[in-house]
Amino acid sequence: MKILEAVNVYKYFPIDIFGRKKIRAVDGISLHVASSETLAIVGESGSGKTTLGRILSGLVKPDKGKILYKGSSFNGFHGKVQMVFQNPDSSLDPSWQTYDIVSEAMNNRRKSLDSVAEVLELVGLNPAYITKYPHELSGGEKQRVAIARAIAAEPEIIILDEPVSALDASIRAQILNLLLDLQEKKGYTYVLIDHDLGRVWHISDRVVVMYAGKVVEEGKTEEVFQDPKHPYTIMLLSASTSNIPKPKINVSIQGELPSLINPPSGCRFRTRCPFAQEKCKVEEPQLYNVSREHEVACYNQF
Amino acid sequence: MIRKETLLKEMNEHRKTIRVATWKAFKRNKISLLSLIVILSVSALSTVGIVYSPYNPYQPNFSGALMPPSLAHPLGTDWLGRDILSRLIAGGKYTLGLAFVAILIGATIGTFLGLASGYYLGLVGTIIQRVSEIFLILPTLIIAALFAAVLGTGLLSTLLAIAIPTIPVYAKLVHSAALRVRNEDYVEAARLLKKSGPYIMFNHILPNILHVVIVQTTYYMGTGILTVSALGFLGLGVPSPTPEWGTMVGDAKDYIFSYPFVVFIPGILIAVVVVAFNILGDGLREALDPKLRRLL
Amino acid sequence: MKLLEVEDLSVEYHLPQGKVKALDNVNLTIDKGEVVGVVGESGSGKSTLAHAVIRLVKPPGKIVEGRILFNGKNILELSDEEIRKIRGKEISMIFQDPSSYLNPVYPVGFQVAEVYEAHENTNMRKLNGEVVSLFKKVRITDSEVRVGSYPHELSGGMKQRILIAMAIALKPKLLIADEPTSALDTTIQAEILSLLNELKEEYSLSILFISHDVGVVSEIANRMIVMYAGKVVEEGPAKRIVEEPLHPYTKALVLATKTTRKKKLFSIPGTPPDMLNLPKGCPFHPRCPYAKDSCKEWSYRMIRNHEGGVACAIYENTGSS
Amino acid sequence: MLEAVVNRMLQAIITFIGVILLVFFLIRVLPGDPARLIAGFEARPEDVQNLRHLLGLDKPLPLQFVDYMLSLLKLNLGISYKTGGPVLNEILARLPYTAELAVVAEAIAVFAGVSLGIIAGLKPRSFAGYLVSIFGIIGSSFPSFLIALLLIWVFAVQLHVLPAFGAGSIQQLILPAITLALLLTGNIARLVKSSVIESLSTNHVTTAMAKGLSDEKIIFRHILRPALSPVITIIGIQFGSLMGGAVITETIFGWPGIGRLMVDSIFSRDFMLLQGIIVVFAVIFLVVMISVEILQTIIDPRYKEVYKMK
Repeated sequence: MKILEAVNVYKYFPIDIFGRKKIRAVDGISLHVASSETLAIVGESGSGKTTLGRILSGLVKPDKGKILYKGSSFNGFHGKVQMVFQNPDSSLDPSWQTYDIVSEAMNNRRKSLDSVAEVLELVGLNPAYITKYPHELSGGEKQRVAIARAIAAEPEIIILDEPVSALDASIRAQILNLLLDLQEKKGYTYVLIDHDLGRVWHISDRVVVMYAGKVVEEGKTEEVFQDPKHPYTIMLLSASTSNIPKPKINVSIQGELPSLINPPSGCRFRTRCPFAQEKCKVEEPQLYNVSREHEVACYNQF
Repeated sequence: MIRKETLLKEMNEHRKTIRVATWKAFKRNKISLLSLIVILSVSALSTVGIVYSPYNPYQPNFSGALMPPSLAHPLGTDWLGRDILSRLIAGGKYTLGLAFVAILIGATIGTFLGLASGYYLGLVGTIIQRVSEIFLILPTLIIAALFAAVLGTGLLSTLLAIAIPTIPVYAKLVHSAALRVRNEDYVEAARLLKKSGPYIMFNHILPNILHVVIVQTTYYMGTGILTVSALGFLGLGVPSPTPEWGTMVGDAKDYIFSYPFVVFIPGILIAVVVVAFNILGDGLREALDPKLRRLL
Repeated sequence: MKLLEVEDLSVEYHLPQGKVKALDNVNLTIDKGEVVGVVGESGSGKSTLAHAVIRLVKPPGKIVEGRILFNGKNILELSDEEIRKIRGKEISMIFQDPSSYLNPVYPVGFQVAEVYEAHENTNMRKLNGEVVSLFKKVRITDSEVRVGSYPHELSGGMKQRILIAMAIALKPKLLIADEPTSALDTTIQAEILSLLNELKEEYSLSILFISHDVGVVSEIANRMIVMYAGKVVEEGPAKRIVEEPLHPYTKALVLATKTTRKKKLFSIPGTPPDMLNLPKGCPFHPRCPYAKDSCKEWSYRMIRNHEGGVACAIYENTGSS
Repeated sequence: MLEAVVNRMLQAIITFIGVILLVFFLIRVLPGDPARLIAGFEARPEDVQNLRHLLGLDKPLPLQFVDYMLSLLKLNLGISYKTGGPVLNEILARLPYTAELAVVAEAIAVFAGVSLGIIAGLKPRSFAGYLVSIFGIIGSSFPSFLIALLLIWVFAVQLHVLPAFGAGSIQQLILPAITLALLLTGNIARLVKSSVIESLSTNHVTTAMAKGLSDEKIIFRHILRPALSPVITIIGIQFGSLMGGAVITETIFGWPGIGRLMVDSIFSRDFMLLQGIIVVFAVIFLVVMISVEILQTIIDPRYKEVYKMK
């Protein structure tokens, strides 16, 4: 069942006062998230994946297109989508104690010491933490409190924006385990935004690969990782140092993400693509199905 | 099972620790502590001055004019034989009182405008900021003089002349501080929890920029006193014979060649109080700096 | 042939809240042409180590003990002028966040040319050609144009290449790389790593490579050192450490990267140590799944064999050679 | 770049119109009738009415404003109520005095402030460090009239080395210029000091050290140059306090500049003149601000980006 859906969404950010120059952060994207699955959105920094995450959460209104929650479009916030942010230092109000932070997410009826303690228990913190201010917590503990706040709101969907990137290596595993655990217990739907393919391989069911504001490949994680169809996906896979399936062909890395103000004509990846043809300059490849649940936007076939 | 009562108590206890630590950090700086004492005692004297002063501050006594400091008149007498100490005590309510009330009014209005324009970035915010910029083009003293010119000299016009130019200063300051906080993820998280704009403004943004406002207000008290006395000195503020300190200096300035103490005593008192406010501001800035919390 | 020998190095930071021992009796050697990786989390002292080797520890930090022998000379005993001559020429350094390590108000070409100026007294004007060819060496496209660019006009990867160009300009013997890829995208990281690998061959560079990421270090290092709370806890060939880590902490670091689909990762409890209040005995014992009571009393000791060592009580009774 | 400058100019013109609007309506909307004020409180109502008509004050306010704006385009600031001469001429006659005073004071302040700030920044616990604090306290906390009177007392009354009043000779310039400079020096010195300290701890200084650059080059190229860019900004910002200070200083020293002209215009209820002076202040201030911003982009290339983002 599709729980959240983006239908052809666009988001441009103007950067001069006349609004002539715009960063085309999200440039016509459609995707869906199924109930209780983990959808990963991957791409380099500047690919627009964070903006897409914010659009899905409702924090950013798309210029064009719709976000559908259980099939109907919504305006404003409904509390069913919560978010866990990348930077633990910024995600908790420094003048609030843990109790206040977590109970803020609860409605007045449920707000009580017991229910806050219960939620803290779920994220692996003992009740004594309710007195603490954010500056008294370590990075991992802050992230646990942030997760506690998200689940205290009784969401259905949690958007995880690089949830462990800012944490120390030995803490990352704790948080990832916690997230898997919570999903198992509560059946949350996750949207994981991450640049690390190891983590995506580890916890996601489906993956969307973004490049310069567009989706270039989408499908079941196993299928995309083991049989990547887009040269950009192949490039990302070969660059990773994590132990994930290595692609059969090697695409050497070259160049950097193009400017999103003046993206290249045709296929946006062509400037870095070793297989680019004349056609790629002229016409933009559209997503097509290579198998039932695996789509790619490329003229080449691997 | 949770020890509910103890936890709740601990939470409140713990809330106090930040206040206690801030006070300790402040106390460590002896000079700012001294400044606080200076400010409190001068304010206390000025409050007393509303009902009592050793001599009548207005009553001339020509036989005892321009007497140097003595036991009877610790700070001497002026050209009309009025006791300078009594005049200073009675004048505090004008110089300090006017600055205090005016800055408080200006700061409160300015803070709310800045907060609103920092959170609601739309048209309202832009208008508030543009109007503030227009005010900020002109130096405070010149705007104050302009108000004095239009409204005439007197208590109320001096009050307005100080309070109104203060509004845009705070609107601008709070606006930029609020903008920084607004982009923090915890504000986004609150929006995802369906919280309203005013709720976020008062519960998440204001508490985190309050230290900026407090420190600025301490500094601005000094600026306010300087403006009140400068207007008084120029004859555009509280008119003589009211013993507003700046007016006292202005009225006495011709005696600088023969009886300099008549000029310098009120002048130096102004300087001492303003210095104290500025040092207090420095001390508060250090003690209230949220970065310090990490070190506690 | 040993290029760098660090012996019993200790660095302390005197902070308002107390004293922090950022490095506690650290020993380390680097041979000519060798790449040594230092792995640890934030606060483990790895970055302090990098700065100490080139004597750039800033107050409130202070080197309190130890020797750093570079080509047999103790760096800590050199005069300021002597160490200045070594910096940038014999030992050079690249950093984590390339943006802040470049001066925003000068063109990048100028900043690279400064290295020549500092050590060879060449006139700046004559250096353009050398800088351009250096830019080509680190694979910067449009090098002729790029020498005139300002840092804010360049991407993170490009800036890191410029810092690398600066570092290799005078063909130094030792390159210290302090988390050179942590701030970059995976794709750019892979390129920087392959560039460093290439330069290492060409210049027979020795590299001290600091990172929090075991995966990245194993791509480039011959030997690896694992640090925890200012101490070296394990040392040995990179391949061995990744394949059979000995110290429980190393195990945790390595196993945390072994992702298997949808399975729980091996994880250790607790948080990185508070450097102001280190636990007694082995600093890792509060988080260690194998900790015994005796670990609270354990005093630091490295059990060595010919190719490395481990500092853990578990291996003390097994009679490891 | 050109587009950015044009943008900035447009913004400045809008702000400028805003300032005129503010001053214009303030003078007319607030209680107090210029015609009544000029004629005096004892004047007969008919006389006041006549005067009002003569000055165009009986027209609707917006129309008056349009009239004023149109005459501004022709560089006509109106007629002084008191002297009957063009306001612009009155101002132009006084402007050179204020300019002389301001430029000399600013030059002293920049020279003293920058050198003290640099020394204090490199060695915070030195004598220069304490001097910076003292100048800072004087500049931010002493009423300008007190500084002026203290200087007069020391140099004119006690030492008899400098004249206390008047304008025309260099000796007469010294005291007022020092008074104004004292208001500014502390701020500049404090700012330079803190930006040198900040600059010292930046990562690119670490890079410069790691390169093996000599200490002199590190200090001059990598510490001082970035540290000095805020000085230009503060010169612009201080322009306001300079003008405020000029009002007091010129009054005390009998210096015939526009600061004193302004005080005189207030006392003589010459609102056309007062309005004109403030308009001129605003123009000068905007010109200073824009020049500062342009200078800033030349010195620090990052500002170009900031420009584009505005």
